[in-house]
Amino acid sequence: MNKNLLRSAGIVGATLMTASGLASCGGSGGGSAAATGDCESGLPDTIKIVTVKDQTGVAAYTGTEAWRGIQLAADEINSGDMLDGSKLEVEVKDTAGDVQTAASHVTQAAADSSVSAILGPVLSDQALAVAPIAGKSEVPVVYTQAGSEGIVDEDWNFRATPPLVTYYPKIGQYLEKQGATSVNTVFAADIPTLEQLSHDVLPSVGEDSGFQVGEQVATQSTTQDYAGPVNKAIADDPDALGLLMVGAQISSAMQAVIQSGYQGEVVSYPNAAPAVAEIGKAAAGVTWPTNFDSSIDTPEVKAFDEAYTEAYDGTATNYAAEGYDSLMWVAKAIEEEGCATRDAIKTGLEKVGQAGFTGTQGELTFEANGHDARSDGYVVQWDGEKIVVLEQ
Amino acid sequence: MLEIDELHVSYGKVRAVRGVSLAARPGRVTLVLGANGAGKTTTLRAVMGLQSVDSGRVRVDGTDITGKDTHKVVRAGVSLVPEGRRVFAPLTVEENLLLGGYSTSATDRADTLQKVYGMFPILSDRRDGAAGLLSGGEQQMLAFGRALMSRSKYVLMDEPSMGLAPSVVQTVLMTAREIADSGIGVLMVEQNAEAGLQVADEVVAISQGEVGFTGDVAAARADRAILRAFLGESALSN
Amino acid sequence: MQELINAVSLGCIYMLFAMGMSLVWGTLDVLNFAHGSIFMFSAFSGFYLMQETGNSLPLAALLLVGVVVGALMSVLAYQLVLRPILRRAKDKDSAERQILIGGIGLAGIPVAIVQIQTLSNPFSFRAGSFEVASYDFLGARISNIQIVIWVVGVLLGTAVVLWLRRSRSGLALRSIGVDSEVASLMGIDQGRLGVAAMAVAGGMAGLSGALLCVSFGALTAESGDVLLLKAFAIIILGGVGSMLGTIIGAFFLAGAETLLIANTSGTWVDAVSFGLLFLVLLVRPQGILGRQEVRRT
Amino acid sequence: MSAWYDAHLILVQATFISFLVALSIQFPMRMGVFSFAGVANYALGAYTAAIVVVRSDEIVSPVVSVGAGVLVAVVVSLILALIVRRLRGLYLAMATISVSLIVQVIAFNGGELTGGASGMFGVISDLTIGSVIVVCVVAAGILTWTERGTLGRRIDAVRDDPELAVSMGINVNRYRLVAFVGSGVFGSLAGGLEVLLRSTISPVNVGFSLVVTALTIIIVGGYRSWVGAAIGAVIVTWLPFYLQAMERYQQVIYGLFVVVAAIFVPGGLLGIADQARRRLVRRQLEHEDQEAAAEQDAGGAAVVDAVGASRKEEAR
Repeated sequence: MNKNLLRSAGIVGATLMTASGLASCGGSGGGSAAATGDCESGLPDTIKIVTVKDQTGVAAYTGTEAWRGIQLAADEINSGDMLDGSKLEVEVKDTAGDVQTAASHVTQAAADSSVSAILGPVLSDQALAVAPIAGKSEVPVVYTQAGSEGIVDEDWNFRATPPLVTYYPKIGQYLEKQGATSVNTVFAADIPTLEQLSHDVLPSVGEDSGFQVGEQVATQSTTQDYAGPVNKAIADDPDALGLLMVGAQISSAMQAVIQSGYQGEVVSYPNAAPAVAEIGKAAAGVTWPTNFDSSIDTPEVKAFDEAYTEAYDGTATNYAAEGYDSLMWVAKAIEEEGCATRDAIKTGLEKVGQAGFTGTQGELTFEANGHDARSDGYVVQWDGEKIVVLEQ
Repeated sequence: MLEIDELHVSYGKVRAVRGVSLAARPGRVTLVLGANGAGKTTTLRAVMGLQSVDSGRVRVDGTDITGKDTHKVVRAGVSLVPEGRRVFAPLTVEENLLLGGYSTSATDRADTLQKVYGMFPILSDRRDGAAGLLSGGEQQMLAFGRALMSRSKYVLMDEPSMGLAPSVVQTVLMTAREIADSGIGVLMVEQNAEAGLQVADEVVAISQGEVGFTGDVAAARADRAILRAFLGESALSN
Repeated sequence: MQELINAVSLGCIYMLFAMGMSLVWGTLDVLNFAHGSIFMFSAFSGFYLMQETGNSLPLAALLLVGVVVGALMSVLAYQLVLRPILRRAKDKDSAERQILIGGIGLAGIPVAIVQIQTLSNPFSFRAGSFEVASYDFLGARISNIQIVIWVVGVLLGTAVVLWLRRSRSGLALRSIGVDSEVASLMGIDQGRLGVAAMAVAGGMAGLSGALLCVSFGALTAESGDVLLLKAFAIIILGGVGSMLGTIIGAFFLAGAETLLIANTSGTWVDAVSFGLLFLVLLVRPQGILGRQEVRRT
Repeated sequence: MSAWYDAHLILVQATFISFLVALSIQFPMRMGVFSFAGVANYALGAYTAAIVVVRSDEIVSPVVSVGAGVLVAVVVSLILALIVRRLRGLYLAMATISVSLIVQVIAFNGGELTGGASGMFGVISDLTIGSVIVVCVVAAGILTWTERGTLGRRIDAVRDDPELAVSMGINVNRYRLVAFVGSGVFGSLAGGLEVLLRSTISPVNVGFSLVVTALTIIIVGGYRSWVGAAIGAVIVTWLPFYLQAMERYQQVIYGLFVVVAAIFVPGGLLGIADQARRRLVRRQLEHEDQEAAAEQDAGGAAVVDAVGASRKEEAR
């Protein structure tokens, strides 16, 4: 029961931390990863990729969407014969929102010499537990979401989602355009990314965009009634209000904002999408920066959204897009090296990363020696019925 | 008549009551004697449905109540004044009495309440006080009153004098006699055999879960074994 | 003023949730860990019904669904799990332990089902025909749903207190709380009364679930768990077995939390509510209005 | 075997750690102390060990870092035992849950020292699973000693009937103190070892979920002996893993499993084994009893027997 609740604190998937250079944890064992054949004989008939993502539990939505995107990518790669007659075989393992289960699945996949690469979990706490295992067992792991800095510091770890804090500054242009000079926030203080957004990112964005961040009301993942915090945050009637919390909390905070009669701008972050949709009309005007939206007008997004709609009904989500890009990255790496050993995939991922590529998330560039994705992002707004793109 | 016929009861593998038969009749006090662990309390609990029965029958005026749920036994006209009185300490005296009349109609309840207050004026005086603040003897009166409130035809009493000051024991047992005289059948388990014999009509002696003696008070007083067992050696020399 | 309005609303919410739990804890000795998931699942049932039928149900209908589902789940939990545990337990300690763990197991089931259904996304009654609106009131803002919560809170709070104090069945329930065996010797059918009490408790959980789903904008599968821990604090604060104590405890905690959020950083809220609970336990273990052992020897 | 071991290393580690966590609540429970302070001790052990490792410039031996955690937890446990000495039953349970949650909030708000919401990372050590197993075996050995003989009976008396225990000359308060200290040792060992194995700790790891897990282990396995905790730890760690085959419904099935255990297996799985053994012994005793009873029936009046029986009782 509460297991899930307390873990939902990690749902944002982006944990920022100070320490880096994690060493492997204790315990013996951890096989070498040489057993997937050699490169002399070219690509094998099938290349096995294991996906370890939440299919149930608190992050089920994120995990299942990512898995949808991965399946779409696999279909496209296999039917388009992108890998020269070789087929990708993807399978999924459910972490059920549990760190230990995630670590356990990755350990198992790493021990299975037929597995060429792993698509890693979406939650930061899971990814942090997995990263040292990947490094020790020398198996490439590509994450989506999971925005912690420490994860890709470890060799063998890659991330296909640009961390939220790297494209969040985009919101500054929007606020500047709206003439906002004062911004207050309500944020979940026990979620590192959101704390970082409120305390560091927004204030530094404000320096460039001409606004000041004033009152920052800290709440917890256990806060349910937002009337108090919101009232405190709008007490000096700021031009804009930042709502930075998770899941149903965004709905509750939005509800409190509506009840309070506050008329200024409301900005949030990509997790707001489902919550804002639940509130509907009353939430019209909430704005946030994102790395993907199905209404963005590029050939990659259009093609992906069509394929998604055909397969699953409904419009493509950012999590699905990230999943798609992550497997595409792996396929490009295999293509680049003409080889599907773990070593080759790692080298390929780095090369493809250093060169950058255009995916469903737009132009992706990579930092940390080609390990970590970056994008400029877009600004989107909920108009009461659907999400519209303001800045492309 | 409340009849207990060849009753067998066991706790797990321990057979506490082995074929006990006895009866209580309206207007009479049946005294049940027996040492600790003889199975007296178990018999009463089994009658009330607080303890499951292995075999045997319990009948109230011909109606079989064996193994019925406790609240149904109460509705059939049998109530129990439990060992140690067990009044609802935090509730008021009146609330305790009203609970006693839980299964009767509202008008009956009001009538009986007045009768009980008439019988026990002390309860009337303390009606709004917490039952737990009464003295031991007063609590015993409350327990009696509570049982009377149910308008039962048969009242089982488990050690009514236990833990009371010697001066109060007499009053309590006389009250039991008065209850019987009002037409109710009383089945009383009592450690204080001498005091019990003074108010009883019939005597049943139980040992190790079996009935050893059944008869009227005079017969019991004449039985040397009973006297030795329950009244001590001194009773024999009289 | 605004703080006062917020505190009273929060207090009503805590009260509605905690009263049902307090009722069955104080009388049937059932510390129902599944109370939070009953709360959540009742609201979810309203949401589900609305989705399946494509209907925009009015608020009253949603509240009714909440009450019915909550009462039903609560009774089922009692009959299928909690009562068998109580009946089989050989002493009070082991009964407490088994009830605790049985409730934890039970609680997980609706949460898991809703997680599967919603993929852990929030759910809400936005399709309902009820629009949240707010008004200026003595220089502060008050919304229509807050008013509904106040009214329901006052009515139900009074009703439950009066029921326990004045009615025959209420008296019987209290007697079960004191000594359940002797209560049955009074002719009280504990099975039926227990079911009634569980139904009332579940109905109140369901009602508060539906109300909060409107008031908070949305709930998630895990929403009940937070309230469950707060309800523990509230009941112990007020004293197990005292309904009035629970009500006072609810407003006390709501007031303390609102003050804390208004005046300090919100990150210590939980520490303060549980710190308070801890202190109360040390100084006055029976709670503010707890049943004291009244006994003379 | 080795391939299997490599693949399941995490679960093997988790089993031993869960065993220690469960002991931190089971040990006091055996003495009739319903305390969840074990979870607070876990947090203290884990954070102390992490802070010692991360803040020191040199490589710290696990003995020092985990030992520091144990020391802190034991001191806190002693103070706590004194503060809550009047509380019993569910009240004690709630008070100690409060303490655990307060410790969690402190970890959240600990700033630099505890790493705040992010927690601590890079807790590097050369601890191996072998050492963890040794700790568990030693713990089991000590507990076996407390479960047997006079000491075992005394502990049972303190739990089942504290008043009787006092009248037998047992210092119940001292046993309660030991219960808290034991909880401190086991809890902080679990926390300290876990943080060194996993290299990270954050406030989410030390919350109410740990209370639920530990309690489930004890109830499913059985609370009367460390063997129950061991059985429970194995089941609670491995069952969800094998339930993966059930895919989406694993949590539902897990919930049902716990419910069924709570209703039908009040003594835990260990209790079932115990019951079977006792039934066997009882059958033998009964046989002897019946023979004895037959002899008794042969002589004297039943009433006189009753007197004899009551005299015997008095003599006891």
